[in-house]
Amino acid sequence: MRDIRLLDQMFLPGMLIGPFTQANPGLGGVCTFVGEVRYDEGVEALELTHYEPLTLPGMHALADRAFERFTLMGLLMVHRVGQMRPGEPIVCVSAAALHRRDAIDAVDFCMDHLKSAAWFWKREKRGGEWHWIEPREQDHSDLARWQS
Amino acid sequence: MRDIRLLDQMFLPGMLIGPFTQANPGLGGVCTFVGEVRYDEGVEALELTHYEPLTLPGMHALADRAFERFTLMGLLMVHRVGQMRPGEPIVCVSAAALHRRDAIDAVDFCMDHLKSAAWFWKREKRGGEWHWIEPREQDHSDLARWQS
Amino acid sequence: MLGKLADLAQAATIDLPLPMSKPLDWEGLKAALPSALAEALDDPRIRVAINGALLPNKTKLQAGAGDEIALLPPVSGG
Amino acid sequence: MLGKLADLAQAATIDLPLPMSKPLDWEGLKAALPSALAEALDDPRIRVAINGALLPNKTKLQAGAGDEIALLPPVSGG
Repeated sequence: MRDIRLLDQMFLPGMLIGPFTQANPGLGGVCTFVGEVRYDEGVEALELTHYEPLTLPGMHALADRAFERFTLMGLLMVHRVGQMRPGEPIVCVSAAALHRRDAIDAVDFCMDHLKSAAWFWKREKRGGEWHWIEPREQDHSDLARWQS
Repeated sequence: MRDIRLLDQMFLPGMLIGPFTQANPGLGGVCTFVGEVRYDEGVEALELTHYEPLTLPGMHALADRAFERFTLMGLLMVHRVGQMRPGEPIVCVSAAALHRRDAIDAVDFCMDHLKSAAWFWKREKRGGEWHWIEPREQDHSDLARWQS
Repeated sequence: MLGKLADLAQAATIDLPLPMSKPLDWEGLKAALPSALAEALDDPRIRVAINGALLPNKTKLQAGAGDEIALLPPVSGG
Repeated sequence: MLGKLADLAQAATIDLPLPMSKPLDWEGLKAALPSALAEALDDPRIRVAINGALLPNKTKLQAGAGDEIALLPPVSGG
């Protein structure tokens, strides 16, 4: 079961994960990561811009690589775009597998790639003004973990 | 927020994870692993025995180590004991943190230790007869990953 | 224009009036854009896509009328 | 007795009638148990706890009346 989506509206991860788990009967384990917009000092809102012709195909290509690399029964990858407020979910990745190692590593792999290599541009609103967010060094070192 | 439990009745992970996430406002990410009893060929039921005076204190000690090792806001660790049928959840570990690496690694760490070093004895019912399950080699190599 | 480049251009999209006679190349594109934006484009981290397809080498750009050129700064990730 | 050892003992718990005069040691424990179980206990992977506390060295066991001795085979994990 494979479910890859870009959403421009607020979503509730619990509403996705229940049906996803049900859709993979016989699984041994399911690992889920949900990222939320942090309440960073002074941040009023976050906006994610994407470039439709690249972003969604890029997420599908990432899912393809996860299915090749890990033994998975299902993969859910949902990402918000548009404006979000602190506390709102921004990403939800869930992987179902017979064995926990595949499920956990697939989520780790997808998150590292979504955070550093996916076609999203992020800006924050502070004091009423928007500021672009540069890529973080940590994201690149996270990605390098998968290059073997 | 720390919630460590042994349960002798069926539980629904979704009923735990929602309140757990709510109980850690300001989190950046929450990672959750749910393990279910697999539909292995011919397995009718699984039984987990524990030794109360060691098992729950052991889970608390593991939680202590996770809080020492990772920067966590919250940790949920719930484990079933008693008889379970295929498809039922057996374990749920959820970690909330400011950063995804801590949340994901803490879940990975707790699962590896629960699977190989926690005070549980497991047997399976096949063809009406119970059979004890020996520790798996994979579990020990998983554990060795954390020994640095 | 995505991300920061949209601010430099003061717009998310720009229509370039092109002569139909020859395709638009990299130098032609820069000449047609606001100078602040054109200068930024030489940053090797900036990628270019035509009609949704990334160019392996942006300086080999060849675009015709109706093509969508996307100027992509480094991603900040999800 | 936990896990497989409960099967060898054919019981989860056994009450040992002890003389109150001296504590039960490791050899005394084995002598008091069914022989199939006693033989299994020398496996170095088998740990022993008294009243919920693991013994660093089971052969140094000293138990009195009312103490709960737990015989713990290797865990199969959760």
